[in-house]
Amino acid sequence: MPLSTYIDAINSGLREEMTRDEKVYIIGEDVGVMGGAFKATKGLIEEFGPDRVIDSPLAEGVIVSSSIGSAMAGMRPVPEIQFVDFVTPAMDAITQQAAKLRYRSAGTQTCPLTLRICYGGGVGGGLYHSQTNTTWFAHEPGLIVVAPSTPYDAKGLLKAAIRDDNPVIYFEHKKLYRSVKEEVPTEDYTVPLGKAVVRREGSDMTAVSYGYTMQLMLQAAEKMQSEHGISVECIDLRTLNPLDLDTILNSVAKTNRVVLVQEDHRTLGISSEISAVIAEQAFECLDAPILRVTAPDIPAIPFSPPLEKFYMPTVEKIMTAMERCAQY
Amino acid sequence: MPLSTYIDAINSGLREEMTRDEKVYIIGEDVGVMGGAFKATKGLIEEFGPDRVIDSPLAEGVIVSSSIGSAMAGMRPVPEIQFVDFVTPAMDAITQQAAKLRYRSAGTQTCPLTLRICYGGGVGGGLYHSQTNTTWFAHEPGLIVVAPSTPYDAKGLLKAAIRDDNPVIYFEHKKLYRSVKEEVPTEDYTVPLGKAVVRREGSDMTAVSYGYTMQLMLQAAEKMQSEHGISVECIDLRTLNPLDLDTILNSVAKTNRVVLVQEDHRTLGISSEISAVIAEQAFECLDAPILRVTAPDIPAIPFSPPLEKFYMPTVEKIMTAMERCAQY
Amino acid sequence: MATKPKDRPQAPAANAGMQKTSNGQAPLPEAKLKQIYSTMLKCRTMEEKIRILFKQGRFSGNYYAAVGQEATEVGCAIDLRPTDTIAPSHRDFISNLIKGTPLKSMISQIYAKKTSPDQGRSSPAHCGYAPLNIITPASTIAAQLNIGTGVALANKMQKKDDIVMAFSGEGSTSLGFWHEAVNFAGVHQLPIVYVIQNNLWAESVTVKLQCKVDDLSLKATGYGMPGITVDGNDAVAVYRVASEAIHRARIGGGPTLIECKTYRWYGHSEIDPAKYRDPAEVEYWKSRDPLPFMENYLQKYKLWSDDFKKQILDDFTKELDEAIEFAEKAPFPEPEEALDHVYSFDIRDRELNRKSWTPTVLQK
Amino acid sequence: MATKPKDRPQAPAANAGMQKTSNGQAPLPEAKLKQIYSTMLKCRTMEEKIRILFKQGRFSGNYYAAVGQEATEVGCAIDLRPTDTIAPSHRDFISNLIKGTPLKSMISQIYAKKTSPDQGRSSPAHCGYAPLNIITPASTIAAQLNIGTGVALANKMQKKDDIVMAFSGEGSTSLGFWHEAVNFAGVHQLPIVYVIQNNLWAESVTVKLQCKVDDLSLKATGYGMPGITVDGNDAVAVYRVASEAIHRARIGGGPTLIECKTYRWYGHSEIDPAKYRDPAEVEYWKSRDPLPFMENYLQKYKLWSDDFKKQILDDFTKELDEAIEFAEKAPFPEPEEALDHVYSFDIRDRELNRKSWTPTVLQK
Ligand SMILES: Cc1ncc(C[n+]2csc(CCOP(=O)(O)OP(=O)(O)O)c2C)c(N)n1
Ligand SMILES: Cc1ncc(C[n+]2csc(CCOP(=O)(O)OP(=O)(O)O)c2C)c(N)n1
Ligand SMILES: [Mg+2]
Ligand SMILES: [Mg+2]
Repeated sequence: MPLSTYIDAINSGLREEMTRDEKVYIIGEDVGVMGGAFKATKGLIEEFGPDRVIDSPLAEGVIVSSSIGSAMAGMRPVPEIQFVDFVTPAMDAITQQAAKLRYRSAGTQTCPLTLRICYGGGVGGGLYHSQTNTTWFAHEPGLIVVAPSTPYDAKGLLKAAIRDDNPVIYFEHKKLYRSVKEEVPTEDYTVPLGKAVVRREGSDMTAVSYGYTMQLMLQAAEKMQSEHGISVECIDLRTLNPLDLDTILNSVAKTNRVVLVQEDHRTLGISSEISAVIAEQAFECLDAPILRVTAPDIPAIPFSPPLEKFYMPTVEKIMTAMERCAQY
Repeated sequence: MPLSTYIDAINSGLREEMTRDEKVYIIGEDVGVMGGAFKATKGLIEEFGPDRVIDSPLAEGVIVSSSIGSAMAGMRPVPEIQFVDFVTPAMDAITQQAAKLRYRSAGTQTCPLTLRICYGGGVGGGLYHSQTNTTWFAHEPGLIVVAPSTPYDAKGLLKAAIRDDNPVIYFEHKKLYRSVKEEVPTEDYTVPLGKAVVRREGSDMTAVSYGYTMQLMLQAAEKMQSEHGISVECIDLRTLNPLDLDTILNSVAKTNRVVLVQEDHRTLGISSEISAVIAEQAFECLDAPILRVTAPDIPAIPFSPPLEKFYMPTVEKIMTAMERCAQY
Repeated sequence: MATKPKDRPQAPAANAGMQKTSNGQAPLPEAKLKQIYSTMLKCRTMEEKIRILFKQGRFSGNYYAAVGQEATEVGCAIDLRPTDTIAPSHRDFISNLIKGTPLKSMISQIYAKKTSPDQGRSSPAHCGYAPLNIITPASTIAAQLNIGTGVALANKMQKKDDIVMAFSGEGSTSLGFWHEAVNFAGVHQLPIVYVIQNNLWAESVTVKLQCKVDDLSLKATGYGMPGITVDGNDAVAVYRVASEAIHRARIGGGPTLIECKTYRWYGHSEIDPAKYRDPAEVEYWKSRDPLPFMENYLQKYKLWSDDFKKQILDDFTKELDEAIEFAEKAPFPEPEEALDHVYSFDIRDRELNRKSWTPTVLQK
Repeated sequence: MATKPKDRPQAPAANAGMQKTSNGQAPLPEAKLKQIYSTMLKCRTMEEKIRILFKQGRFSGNYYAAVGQEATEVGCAIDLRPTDTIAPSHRDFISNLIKGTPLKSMISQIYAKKTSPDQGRSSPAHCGYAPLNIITPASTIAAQLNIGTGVALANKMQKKDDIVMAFSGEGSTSLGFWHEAVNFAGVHQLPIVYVIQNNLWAESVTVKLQCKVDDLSLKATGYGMPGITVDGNDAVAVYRVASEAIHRARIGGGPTLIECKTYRWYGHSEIDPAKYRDPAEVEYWKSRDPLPFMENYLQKYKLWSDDFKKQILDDFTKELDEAIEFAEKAPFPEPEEALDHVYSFDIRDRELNRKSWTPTVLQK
């Protein structure tokens, strides 16, 4: 199997789905002639034409709302939001329309769309090109929210999302685009929505994350083994809504210790929910406090390099928490 | 002291602040000639004129963004969103501008505004007139989010918010407007932002809530005492962001058991954060799982009465959780 | 140098087109005129009945009557095909009647019964109907118009000649969503007709505080599409203007923005006494009631008889009463149905959500 | 009956007004002409220097040059008072230079140093300056324009004669926020001037896919305010049009929408090779460079000498080099400063946030 970057996996996932189903189309800012701000849609307008790869006006609201309508009318839109920092104009379309259409029509009207959103920091993007904002959508029943951390999953979840009958918000981390490579099949495959995966088995503690920090967490786990002989089980959430609680709870039942890692700032990040679920449903299993490694509660990632560095979770910060968890 | 409803407390709080400071003005849909959808601004346009009580166009975005600008230029705006269900057009203004202006300008530009938002269910409002959505804002550092549960606090927190130098989101629960009465001073007073309050002392468990369900929780606590001899300490959060962790942690250290109550659906409601904080910082104190009483994870409160009833937390549901917590 | 903007590129053409068909030279077919009238009469009858039911406390919630606006609603929607889509707002309950949603389903919606198209989920006036492509409305202003714009995009992509009729109030035009959708339809020349029902009030807010212009169809200028203002209480005028716009949309000629000047007779909703309005204004508009206007028109063309009206009323009242009886007797949804239709995978919902207030760890 | 919309109520008046002052009859004062030119030259010099610094890797992030658009920026903003407000977008870094933000602060912004007005928080091109009422920009398109609209509201409420100059690109006009703000300013007749810098491209998206109309000032029609399109590469024309709009705003005459047709010479940002554009288009617009245009103008009025230009360049280059040296030597903010200025209560921030990744329970 050939090695692929995360962004190439997304690109070929899009190409394959557009080839498979002519109802699939792309819409967003700069997705056409430019091939996307990060080149995720590179070459697609050449291959499928401007009717299926639409350079939209600068208006995130209608990028999403027009997709809801077209999905309702039988299409399979894959709209894109260039940066999650600019998703706010589409907030109504996503949370009040896409998330609630099936519900409010008792299942008679639905909108199978896959909204790709680029998110995340660590690339020097500053306040408005680094945000996470997954909480807003993970909090909304009716939406499926996925956030792959590897090229294999990036492609497999994207293809599964496009084929799924629910609105899926697909979060892709810009720092992962070109920083990880992995074998990705050229044959058709999907990765199931709603299922977390154990990336690394372990017995001393459970660590949970998603996206870019999942990669950091994995590195920290390796080091914990080699430097301290501590065996960390690593869970990659993959789907943030609805959460795969079974995978998490089963692991905690085995390890009895938990470290949660997120790039998002602390308050009401996804780790809060996971912690609450564990404290409610696996309380008996716990031998130590549930620790969270998060960014500090500040409005966004400041631009100046020392400030950004201060913000981001790192392998060291994660290891510190793991050590403390183990020592407790 | 005279008895006052929650909505009258808001109305007189607004009147007093507008009298005290001529920079205070109100803007929103139907706040003027109609005196507000629920009459919260009744009589104010007659008293202060249409320049200070502005019936805005139907555009929540500019209701908030114009307030940000005017606040920056020295005014003290008190914009209103008629129903939180319709706050989405203002999502950018609130989360990307108001929450981040001070931060991004290193404190040189600020927007002291008080955004009143009517929220909550239980009054037969259906999918789009019953939502909570506090999570979106409690998750945003830079915003202060308050949600009073009593007439006294409604007035005192409103006055404190208007005088505060930070952007404050003030959530008022429509079910509380006329259902509770309380003595409210006619003299000037404020209730501090950022401070929870122990509404009822207790020794067997800690219960935490805010808004309408705080009242239900209090009733449940009384019944637990009288019917089961169980003493529940009740904490009213009042401020949802930043959270007053000390009050919560001190109580848990005393009671060792926790029940969290929210009207919002389960995933990533404010209870998730509180649970996570306790599981992290007061783990040693816990003698039982941290239980959450929440609405189910569905997109919004359906209209039909049996469906709404199924959704809402009740005194009985809260007592069930308290009993189980006590028995554990 | 400073240059004067070029004149509106398309509106004149549209207005020109309008002259040909809409200035009354060629009368409409008799059957169409009668159909317009009878449909308006049914709408009026139904809504006045619903208002009484509300006052009697026979259903809960609220209702947003379009009484006074029937000429606009009927004139715009009467010729739509089943495969065309309507994007209704909170005030367009009657668009269901016009398009053909079964009365029993509609009145079940009013009563929030299991038999309503949404099984009791939305509030009374918010009625959609999938089989006839009526979008189930949110309350969010302009939301359906946005979704409708997407339906129009799909129609175009799928090379169908179905069109979309999107209603909004004049208040809605201030909202960002509204702008994004209409601008988008202009760029992509979508098969959609935007109808602004300018009834002068958005809840308690006068149109003067909503927008600086008097004729809201002027907004079309900025979107590069034909815009036209029409007397919304003249069903025939509305019908002609709408027909042309529908036709243009159907043949790939792109979108149109129509402003219908009309009036909401009652409060914003049934709980609004609407004291903010001048009674003289209300009287003036009641004197321009679209129904007698249409009666006169029929009389002029010798299509009228008192019996004609009586027959419509008798038949419809019977049908309506049956529908009301049906709805009153119909069951409410079961409480646990609140958990359905969150996702396409139903069973999971229930499992997931039972945990919400009954922690599994303690159930054992 | 169907009625044709009334003609645009205000735009003609504005255009009429425009004729009087803007068709070149009365030349501007000599000093003003020279000031316009020298400011444009400084803007150009600074941005070309910044682009070199970026290519040399001397600062991180990105930069959005307005090279080619100087006539618009300078013509609009040169006469603003310190108490007037500018609402800049990502491409209006030079508006700081025009209004008088100290160069050392500006270049510190480029370098994200502690000495920048925002102490290194925003990305390089995003420069505000509170002492001169330049709003610190978010990247969100149209956000400053919205906030600026609020400043205009405050000016009106406080009965000040300060005005607001709000810049946006043609891409921004598609966004809902943009619409809500401009419509609001129309209703309340706010003292604000909206300038659309139509540089034909929004990142890689042509204006043809942005909006169906050619002259974006037509949008003013729907907001009931004067709208005018002007050659954005002709600084004198822009200056005249802007002056009239500023004057009207100052005396309570309400808002104006100005479209300046201009061109962005380089990519959207320094990392964009802009391959999506036809090189002939770029060449055409470079041949319409606003700087030689202004030189010719000065020559025509015998205000030009090579020495005049050299002097400006010499002085400014010196000042710029000093500012660059200052910024390069200036310290970065300390890491923990990331925790400051979240709220008005600073100390608490740090306490609150230290907990974020070091659980207190374990610190003991
Ligand atoms: C985004 C949003 N904001 C506010 C409301 C509350 N609201 C419901 S109807 C209405 C007025 C609508 O006026 P208009 O568009 O003129 O329609 P009309 O009611 O006159 O038919 C308002 C403010 C809403 N439903 N959605
Ligand atoms: C709401 C929002 N969406 C998307 C972006 C990303 N973005 C930054 S600049 C830009 C193009 C802006 O075009 P225009 O308004 O014409 O200004 P110009 O860059 O040409 O000066 C885009 C899409 C953004 N900053 N904000
Ligand atoms: Mg109206
Ligand atoms: Mg542009």
